[in-house]
Amino acid sequence: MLFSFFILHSNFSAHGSEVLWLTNIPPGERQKEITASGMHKLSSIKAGRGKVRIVQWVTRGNNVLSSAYILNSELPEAEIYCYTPEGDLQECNVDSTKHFKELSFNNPLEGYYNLYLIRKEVRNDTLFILTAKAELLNHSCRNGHKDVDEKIQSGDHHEKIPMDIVRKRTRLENLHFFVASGDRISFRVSKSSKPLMDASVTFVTHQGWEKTVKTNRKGEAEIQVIQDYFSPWQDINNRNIYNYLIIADYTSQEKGSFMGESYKHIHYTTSLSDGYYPSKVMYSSLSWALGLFLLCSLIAGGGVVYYRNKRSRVYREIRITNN
Amino acid sequence: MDYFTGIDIGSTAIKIAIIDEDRKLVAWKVAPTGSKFNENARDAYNALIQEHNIRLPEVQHIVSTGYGRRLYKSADDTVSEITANAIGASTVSHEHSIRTIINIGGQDSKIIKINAQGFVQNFIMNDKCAAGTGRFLEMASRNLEVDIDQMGEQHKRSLNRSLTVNSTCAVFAETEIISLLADGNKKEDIIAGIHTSIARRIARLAGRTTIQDDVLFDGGTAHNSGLIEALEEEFMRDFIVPELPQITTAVGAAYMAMDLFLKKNLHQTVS
Amino acid sequence: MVFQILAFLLLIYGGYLSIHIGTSIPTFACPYNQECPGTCYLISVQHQAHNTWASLFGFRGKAFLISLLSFVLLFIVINKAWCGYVCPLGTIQDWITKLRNRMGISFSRYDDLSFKRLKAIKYVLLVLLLFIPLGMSNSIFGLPLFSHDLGAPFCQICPGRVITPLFIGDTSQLFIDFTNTTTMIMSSLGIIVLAMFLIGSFFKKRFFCFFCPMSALHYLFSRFSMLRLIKNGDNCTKCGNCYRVCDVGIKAIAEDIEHSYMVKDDCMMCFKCIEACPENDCLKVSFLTMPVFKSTEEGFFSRNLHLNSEMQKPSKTIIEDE
Amino acid sequence: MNKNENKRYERLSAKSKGQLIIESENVLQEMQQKFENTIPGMEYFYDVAKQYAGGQLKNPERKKYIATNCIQVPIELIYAANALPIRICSGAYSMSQAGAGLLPAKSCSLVNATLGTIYTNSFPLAQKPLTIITPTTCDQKKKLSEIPSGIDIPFYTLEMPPSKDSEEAQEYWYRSVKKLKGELERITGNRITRSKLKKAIIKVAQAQRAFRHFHQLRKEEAVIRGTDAILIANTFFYDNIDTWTSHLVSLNAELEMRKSRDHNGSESRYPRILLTGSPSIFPNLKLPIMIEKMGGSIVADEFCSSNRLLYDTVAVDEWNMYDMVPALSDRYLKACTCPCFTPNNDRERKILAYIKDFKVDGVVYQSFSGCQLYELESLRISAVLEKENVPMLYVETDYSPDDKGQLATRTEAFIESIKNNL
Repeated sequence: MLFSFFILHSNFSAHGSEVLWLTNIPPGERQKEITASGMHKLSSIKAGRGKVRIVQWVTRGNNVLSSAYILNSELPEAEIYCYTPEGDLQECNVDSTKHFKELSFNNPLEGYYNLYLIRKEVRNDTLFILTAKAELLNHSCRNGHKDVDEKIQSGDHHEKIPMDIVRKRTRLENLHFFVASGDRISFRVSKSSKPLMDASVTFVTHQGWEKTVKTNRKGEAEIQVIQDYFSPWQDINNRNIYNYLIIADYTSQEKGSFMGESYKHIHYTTSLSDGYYPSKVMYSSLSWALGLFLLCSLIAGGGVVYYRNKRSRVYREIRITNN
Repeated sequence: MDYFTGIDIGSTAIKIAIIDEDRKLVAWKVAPTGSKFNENARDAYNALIQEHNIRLPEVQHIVSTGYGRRLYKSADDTVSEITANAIGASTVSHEHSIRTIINIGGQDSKIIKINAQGFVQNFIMNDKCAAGTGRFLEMASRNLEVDIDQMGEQHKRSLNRSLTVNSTCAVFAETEIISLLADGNKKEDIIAGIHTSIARRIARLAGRTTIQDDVLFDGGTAHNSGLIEALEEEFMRDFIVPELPQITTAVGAAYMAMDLFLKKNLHQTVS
Repeated sequence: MVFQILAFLLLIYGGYLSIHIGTSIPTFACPYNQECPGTCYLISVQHQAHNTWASLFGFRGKAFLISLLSFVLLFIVINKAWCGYVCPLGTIQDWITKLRNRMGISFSRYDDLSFKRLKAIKYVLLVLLLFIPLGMSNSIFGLPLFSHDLGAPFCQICPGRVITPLFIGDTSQLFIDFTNTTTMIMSSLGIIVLAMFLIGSFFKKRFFCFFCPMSALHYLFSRFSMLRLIKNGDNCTKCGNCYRVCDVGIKAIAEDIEHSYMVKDDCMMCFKCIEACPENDCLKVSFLTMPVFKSTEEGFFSRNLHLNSEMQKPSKTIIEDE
Repeated sequence: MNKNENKRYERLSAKSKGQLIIESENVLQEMQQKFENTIPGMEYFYDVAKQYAGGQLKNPERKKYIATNCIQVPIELIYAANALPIRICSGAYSMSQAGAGLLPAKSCSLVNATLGTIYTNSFPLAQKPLTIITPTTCDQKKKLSEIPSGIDIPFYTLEMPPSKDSEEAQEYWYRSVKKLKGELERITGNRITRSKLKKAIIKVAQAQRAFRHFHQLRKEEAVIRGTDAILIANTFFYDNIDTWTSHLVSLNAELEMRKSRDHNGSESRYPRILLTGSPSIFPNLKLPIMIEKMGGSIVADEFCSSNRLLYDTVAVDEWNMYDMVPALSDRYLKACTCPCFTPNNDRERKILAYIKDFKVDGVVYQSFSGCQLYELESLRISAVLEKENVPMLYVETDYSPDDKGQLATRTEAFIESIKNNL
């Protein structure tokens, strides 16, 4: 189910800018060492004595299927921030011995860990700020389900992040939340902690279908997750987690200089990627359930009635045999 | 001297016993019951006290018992013959502790179980049937033309060759005796058979209860050594037979008379 | 009755009042119902059983023991009266019974042999619901690890999972899960059990309770409980009234005259038997040896036949006659 | 029947009826006069008993009636079918003599008397019953219907199981009762509906409640003589059930007052006797009267004609036919201590419980000659009582007055022995 194959990678999205994003899916060579941890099956590596570290990889490209993992050597000077659910900054390790760039951190707390990787670069008088974000929900039912609402909050506190994108939590969301095909999900884009209007938000599905919307005054954009992949009907398997990719773009007419190079515009690109499940309607059927229920009820009820009417024995017969 | 009288009016005989203050038997008498219980009892009683020079007022308390106890008008108290028999039995012998009494009287037979204090615990009586009673013996002695007192002697002569006589019905037994005689059987063997028949009947009556030693055998029939032998054989135990088996119940009644009198006097002096 | 409704309301709608009772409730307080104020111990124990042996005997074991202890503490107070008075599934079954009674359709009873055989099912379920989650983390008897789709296996077939959310208008549990074969089978089983539950409890009083693994789990601790159903066999005439009204059909209540502790594994402690007992002091409930409710002759006539004591007072005319 | 036979029959019938009246009046007189301190509330019951003997029971509504040959017939069903149940088990010596001619010599007096009643047409009501329901309790009763005697009243045999504990037996009995329901509907022409049956059950329950109260009242002190208590239960079938109940209720009230006033029907220092065994049915109160004459106080009885008649209750869970019929069937089976059931440990337990509750000093076990079931059970009971150290007097008797002398000796000796051991 994993696909670490490299296709001709277009480093630039439809609108022409480069996109970096964080993924949960390990490159082929790492697959064996990676285990899925917690309810949300985050990729993790063992860190001794039953502890694990969550791992993310960086990919480049605006298409889920065709993006390429970034080599450790390709991206030497990125800023990396890891925020705990409580909003504190914590260490995030970049393992330089690995072939691909690999970010890992501890997740002792319950709730969303936010991981950012930021790369800034001036090209053609434009400052490109590429931000790759991952919202990683850590939950195990053994730790209980208290204070759910606080735990699922996404802290909007990251001043260090030039342009942030956050998936808005829905009212019914809890620690078991998954995005599913068919869901309408909203994103809020903020720049320097302020809602950003008119940013374009592109939603890319696993299969590569994409749609771009603009944020409104509150910096929000809503997208419906479509399902564009169906498993063959005969293999009853609907538990495919696919990754979607969200890319927010914004160009502002700010001037300045970065690392000695002056620029006239700043182009912000922030990506956010997460898994999504097939929609519940694809695999849980109320009508089948009702049908089965009615059928069973009829059989059972009818059976009892039939038995009562036809019953001739009043009590259990005592069987006698020849031997 | 104070005297206390017990009168046992049975179906065949009236038994009278008089004791003095020291609980010593001073006089006793057995007289036939006849048809007029009351008069016969009174006459016998009067004759007895005259015989022993006891004046009527000296007799403080009279207790009547037995089948005709309620018909004896001059009794101060009445008590059932079972209770009286039990009390009488426990006074008869000091070296034995009587726990069971077998009483075969004129028209009924009883098995009485008593406790260590001499009180009745349980008793069994025959039903309305003369088989297994003294009446049956009487009838047999008439048919065999043997004096009833001689039946014990006759029994001994039989030397264990006793014949089988019906034990369920006295009337059938009578015809049986006649046919046994006609067949040329010896009288003593028939008598032994009759004794066994009675004993078996009593044993069957006792079947419901467990017999505890020591066993006392009394009643008029206890004079009959043959019957005693047959019973001992049937019960497979030795019986104690008092010297005067016929008057045990009357003696018991006399003892009760004394107790009742003392109790009443005690009440009076207290109040 | 009133208590039962209150308990039902609490356990179904308690969440609206932000009540939280705990995760070791000895009755079917179903967390699949979003507004449930607490959690049925069965789901906790199934989750806790989903652990490796190492962690069960280590740090996780403590959590397991704590929740077991709180379960036992809650349970010990009112014993199986949880079933008779608190359990929402029991209450639903009682309502269905009432409906059937209204409709004039007769109820069924098991014969002795079926009763003896069927009552074992709940123990089988109890063992399975511990065994399967254990088998998800540990290889038992060399079997491969069980699929995680068997998590909380009893909940998947428990009718409470489907029914209790319906009371807050949530039909989301009424589904067949076609995710994969395991989920499909389990969810279909759940629906079949639900149908059996409704149909069964229509024809048989407290149908489901007879198979309930919670009931089996209860019975393990029942002897130590404070609330006890006591029978004085000397006063019993074996009239069978108690058996007649017993919803689960425990014959021992009528026929056992030797033992005094009468809470059997199927007993719901609904105390209908006490109401139906016409002998003074034959059956009673005691809480820490204090009698709470006793069978009385007078009570029998007033409760069961609704004869009020007025009828037993001499009417004036008769007294004047004499 | 030819003419002579007919004449003979009429003579027998008239003679038996006449004797029954005399016999009953004698017994009632004995009860009312020989004992002082009668209770005013008893008058009604004496009257009803008198009416019964005279064959003049009240039936103002002119209801059809059904004769029951044993208390094991579910009377609630009969009431629900708009008919009256009247128990015809008889305690009359005259009737037993009339019946004895038709039955083998060793038959029990009760059966003789019952057959005599039917044969001489001496029913307590003027008309004949629709049918005679005979449960298969004891062998003699169940064969009554097959005695060739020219009786033209149909018998209905209510099948009872020979045991009561097994599931099969209970099912069998439920079926019997269900069948009886259909049969009653057919015989009376009235449907037994849910509400009618409910009413009947409640009606009987009211009587039971009063009767149980009466029973409880006797526990502490002997507030009423045992003979009176037996008579009260005996009259249950002989009047409108509501009237009977209300009279018992007022008697209870009276007894309650007497209890507080410490007026005892028979004084409590007398040995307290429990009567059990073959039932004493009015006018055969020979043994109970004898016991009380001899100074015993009958504090309780375990007779089917008396205590057991109304003691066991009906508990209905759902007031529908499907539950009511089995529930009332249970009343007649499960707690029943009739010796026709094997095993019958419940009888021992009941007797022991009564001994405890009523502080009984001694048990008198009455057994009619020929009543094998009670004779056989006496062995067990006496063994149990011996173990418990309770004295028991086993009395084998019948309806004839000729063993009164013997009875007197036995009961007196028994009571004396209890007194001595007290």
